[in-house]
Amino acid sequence: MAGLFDKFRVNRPKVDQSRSDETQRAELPSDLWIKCSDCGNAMYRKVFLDNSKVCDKCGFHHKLTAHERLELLADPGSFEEWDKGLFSGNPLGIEGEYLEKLVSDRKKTGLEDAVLSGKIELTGIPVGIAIMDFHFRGGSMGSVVGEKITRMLERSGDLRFPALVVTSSGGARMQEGMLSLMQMVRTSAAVRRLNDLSVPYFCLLTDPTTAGVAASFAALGDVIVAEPRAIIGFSGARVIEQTIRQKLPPGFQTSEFYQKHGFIDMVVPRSELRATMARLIGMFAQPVLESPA
Amino acid sequence: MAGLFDKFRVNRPKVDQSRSDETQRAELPSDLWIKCSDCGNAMYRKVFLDNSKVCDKCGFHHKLTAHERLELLADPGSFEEWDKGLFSGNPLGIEGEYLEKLVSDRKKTGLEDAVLSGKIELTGIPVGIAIMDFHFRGGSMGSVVGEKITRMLERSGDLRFPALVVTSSGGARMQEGMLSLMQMVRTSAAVRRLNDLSVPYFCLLTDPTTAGVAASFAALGDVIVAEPRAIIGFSGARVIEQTIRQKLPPGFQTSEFYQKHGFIDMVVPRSELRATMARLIGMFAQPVLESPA
Amino acid sequence: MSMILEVEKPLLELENKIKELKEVNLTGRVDLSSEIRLLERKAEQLKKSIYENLSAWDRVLIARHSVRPGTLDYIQALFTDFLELHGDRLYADDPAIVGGLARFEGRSCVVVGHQKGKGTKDNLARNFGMPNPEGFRKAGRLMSLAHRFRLPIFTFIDTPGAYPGIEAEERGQYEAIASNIALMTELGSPIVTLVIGEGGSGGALGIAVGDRVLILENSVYSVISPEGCATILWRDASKAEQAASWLGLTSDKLLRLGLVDEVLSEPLGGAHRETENVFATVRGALRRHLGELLLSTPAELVTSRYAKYRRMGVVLEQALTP
Amino acid sequence: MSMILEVEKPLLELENKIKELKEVNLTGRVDLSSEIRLLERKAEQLKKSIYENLSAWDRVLIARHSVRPGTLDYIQALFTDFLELHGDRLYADDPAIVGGLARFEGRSCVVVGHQKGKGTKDNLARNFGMPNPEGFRKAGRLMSLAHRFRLPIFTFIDTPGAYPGIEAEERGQYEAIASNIALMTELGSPIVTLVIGEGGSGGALGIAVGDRVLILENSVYSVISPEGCATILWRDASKAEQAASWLGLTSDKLLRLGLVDEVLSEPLGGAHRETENVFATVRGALRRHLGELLLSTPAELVTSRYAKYRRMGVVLEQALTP
Ligand SMILES: [Zn+2]
Ligand SMILES: [Zn+2]
Repeated sequence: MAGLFDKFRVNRPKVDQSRSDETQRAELPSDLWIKCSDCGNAMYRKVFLDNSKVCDKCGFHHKLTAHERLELLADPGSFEEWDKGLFSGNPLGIEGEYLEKLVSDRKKTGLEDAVLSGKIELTGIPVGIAIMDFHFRGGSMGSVVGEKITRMLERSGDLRFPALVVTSSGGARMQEGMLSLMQMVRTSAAVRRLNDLSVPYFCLLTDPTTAGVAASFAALGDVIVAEPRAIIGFSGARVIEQTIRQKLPPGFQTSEFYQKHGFIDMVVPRSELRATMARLIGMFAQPVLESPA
Repeated sequence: MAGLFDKFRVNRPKVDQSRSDETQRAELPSDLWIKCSDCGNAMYRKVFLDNSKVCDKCGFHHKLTAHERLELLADPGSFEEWDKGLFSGNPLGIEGEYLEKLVSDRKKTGLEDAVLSGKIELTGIPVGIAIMDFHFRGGSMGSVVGEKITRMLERSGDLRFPALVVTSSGGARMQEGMLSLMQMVRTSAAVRRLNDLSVPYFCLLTDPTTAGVAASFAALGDVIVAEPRAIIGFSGARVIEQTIRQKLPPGFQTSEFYQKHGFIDMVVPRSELRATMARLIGMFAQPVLESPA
Repeated sequence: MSMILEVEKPLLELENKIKELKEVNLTGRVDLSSEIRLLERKAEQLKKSIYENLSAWDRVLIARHSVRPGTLDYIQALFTDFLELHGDRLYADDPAIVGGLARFEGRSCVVVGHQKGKGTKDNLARNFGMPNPEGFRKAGRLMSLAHRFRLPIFTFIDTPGAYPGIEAEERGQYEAIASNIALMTELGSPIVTLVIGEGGSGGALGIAVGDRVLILENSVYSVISPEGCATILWRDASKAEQAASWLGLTSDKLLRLGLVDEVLSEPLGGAHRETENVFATVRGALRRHLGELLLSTPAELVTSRYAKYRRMGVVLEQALTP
Repeated sequence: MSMILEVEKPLLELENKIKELKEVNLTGRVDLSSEIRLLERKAEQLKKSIYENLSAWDRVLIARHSVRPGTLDYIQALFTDFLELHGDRLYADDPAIVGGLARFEGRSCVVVGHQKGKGTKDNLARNFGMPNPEGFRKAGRLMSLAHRFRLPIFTFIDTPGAYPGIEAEERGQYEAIASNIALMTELGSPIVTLVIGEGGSGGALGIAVGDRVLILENSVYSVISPEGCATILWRDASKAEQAASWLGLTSDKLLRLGLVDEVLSEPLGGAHRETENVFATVRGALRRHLGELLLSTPAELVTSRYAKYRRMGVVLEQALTP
């Protein structure tokens, strides 16, 4: 759920729970230095960025912005944005900070809402893509996120492009109430429509992917890839701990945990991600394009 | 596997493991008295038979012959036998007692092999049925059993009759080697063909249903019913005990165990079996007959 | 949970007083008939004013009321020949979701619903109506069965949510919910869903993707529990009452946003007060909606279900200004 | 298991003697060249006579040989771009069955096979190649993926059997095998199966329902392990050797009964002796069979697969007399 930025961090002992934003957590006052939120390692900012925000000590994969992710994955210059100009409403008439936070997150991220969608090419293969950005309201899924992901999946089906969603989200956007929950249905229905068209659908799960996003399109990929040590799951660690009144085991709800438990096909470090995704998607490109169902 | 009549009894403490035939086990020298193989309770034969071979003390459901099962389930006089006159060969050229045992089991059971198949009516609804008989070579599945079950399923599909298999078997008939294993494929393929025709397929699992029979058509019913305390499973209790070198928990591999573990829809006592099966199959009769796929 | 809600207390006190007066009256020593009539009229007014002005939080409490009819009550009242089917054919049978074959007005169908327990022991057995992954997978299996044999599906929603436990997470709670939601968008069977009590987030939605989604007047359906919401927003679970009004979880608000298709009225005091009335209302509604859905082919149902959910979203072409 | 089979011992002794003589010869003090030539000829004959007259039990031992190439060896040798995919999306990832996407001669496909361990630690991790239910369910998931995208499927068989454990039974070992067998009869993908080592009963068959089932000369495929058969028939596991000949588990017998489509010859001494030769043979066979299957539509494949297995049975119209 939105606002819960630290909810999925409970079983990472070294995280400072009082701070609620990854980017803030990863920054020291100095512009030159970055501190790893997972192990506390201090790195030169340049080294950190050159390393695609992977800690050079503990290997923790820090959150990327949607544009950084795009740069990491797409053939240079291949991105065409789809469905610009869609904005969240306030269907419950919520008072308070919500609308201001939308404005400030827009400014902070350069995004209109928590997802960026469009077409990329991956070693020349056209791919429909939606990238969630945790820096915008914790990647929470309201109507706009649902709409843009659904449209991307629909358009990929029409164009016979393989589709890829890169997830990073705490779940539903509470401020849209039940409308937000219903985005799980729309997006899942759109995945099934892609399946019916025999157009391949891939998920790349990054930290965190939980609650309503995990429990809809993020779980439905033909192949599901995750970044190392991403937190994945339905219920938040804190809620589980309160329910069962005991500490969670180390490594609970990580990518590696879910690979062992059968839900993740591959855990791929960021350094190999582009090559692996290209190889994976390429595996489906040929037969699908030659013989659509 | 054939010959293993006592293999599935290991976790029933009171069974005399040295005797290998249920009917023998349930009989005392006197024609008047029957001793329950499970609890040792002695009953008048007449009471036992009137009670459909259910122990009036512990409720254990003793094995029925195929003809007794028919009488229990079918509308009187409604049975028409299918595919008579099919006999087991000796494809591996086995020497020894096997062929003699086939002859004596034929005499003992009045069956040609370990399954009886045909059409019955169940409160007027025509149903394709195959009933396995454990008294014939432990209900083991050789080519004839596979052939008759496959033909029954195929014919039920052609006639749009709901199909029911009543299982009782230790698994494959070892004496037919790999031919025997392949019966798992034929029968399973025939079930899937029924599924494709939207003709409902039901399993009634009785004691025991294990190994290759459990792991093929017995597991594939649209609805799966079991008699109480029937032994069900893939590996025999003795093999498991030898592998893990510990005793099995009580109730392991029973109908109730598998209902709890999600594999059995209903555990139905013999006294309610006919009414329940009629109600169940009736549930599918109408829409299927009105609107075949 | 107590069977008397806070909001009902003045009414119950008044009703007790009337009862006392009537007993005194019976002794014949004084004639209190007119006083009694007055108080009875007052009680009637109080009842109306209480139940017609329920807050969102009152509704949450009514929706969770321990004697509010549950799935098995509706099955028993409205269906015949119920055959409960068990298990997901993968790991376990989950008692927090019940399901099976039954007949509705003579027609075979599949019924699935969350089931809370009656009493402590049953509640433990049924995990307070909170499904594990097996519950969703069982529901999915039964609904697939319905699809293959073109049986209508009824689902009844009444859960605090999917169970937040270690093992539930290990066995893929999120995957089980996702797969079931996706499955329901594909089924060729008509699906009528009724929220009978508490519709708790993904755990509810996992079996609630209906062609028609109905809700009882005092039921609630929410993206997150009011307690959970209050914890997140204000770090204070005791502000659940405030969160309840914030979340838009009542039947009227859901109807206004187009998230449910019809609100079924309840007797004053809630569905547990006059259950026969409630059953009659529900029967009529199920009959009417099913009758309409049966006019469509399976392919038409899938198409119009897609369109129904496709519309659910509020998207603007300009950013709101705070 | 020792890497030297009983049957090989005389040959190895002879080979050692030749080696000794050669060393003596190198000293130059006596000329043993003609003796060495003679012995070498004798060794060649012995090798032939040993490996051309292997008993069923010898073949069981060769099939189980610890350095015999396993599934991952074939994947590495014959496929490119292998991407191992994990998990059944239900409960776990089973390392006793490996699978994933790969390219065979440039064409995308799905590969699935049993994998025994190399060495004790790996063998424990891979449970000696004995799958739990999750292994079959993972295989089923990957094969369904192949079906949906019309990718060919290759399966490699090498298992003592499905794991006989308490938890495997609890999680429905029998159901997992049954569902996978049934699934494989429905797939629109061409399926080529190769028995590379030990084909142990239902645990093998669970991923072995191919359009073409090939077997390496010294592989075995059996309804029950020889040890298990001996225990049942004679209550004596040590009579496994006798049971092996009784069960008809060798490649020649399977071919004669029409249960496999082709026997691929191995170098003298078994597949582990000259692996490059074996890989070349297998590559050629896979290419040939896949090429033929690619001429059929998915519907034709399903129909002819049904017909193929439909024929597997020996049924008489008269009872045999003992
Ligand atoms: Zn670090
Ligand atoms: Zn008894």
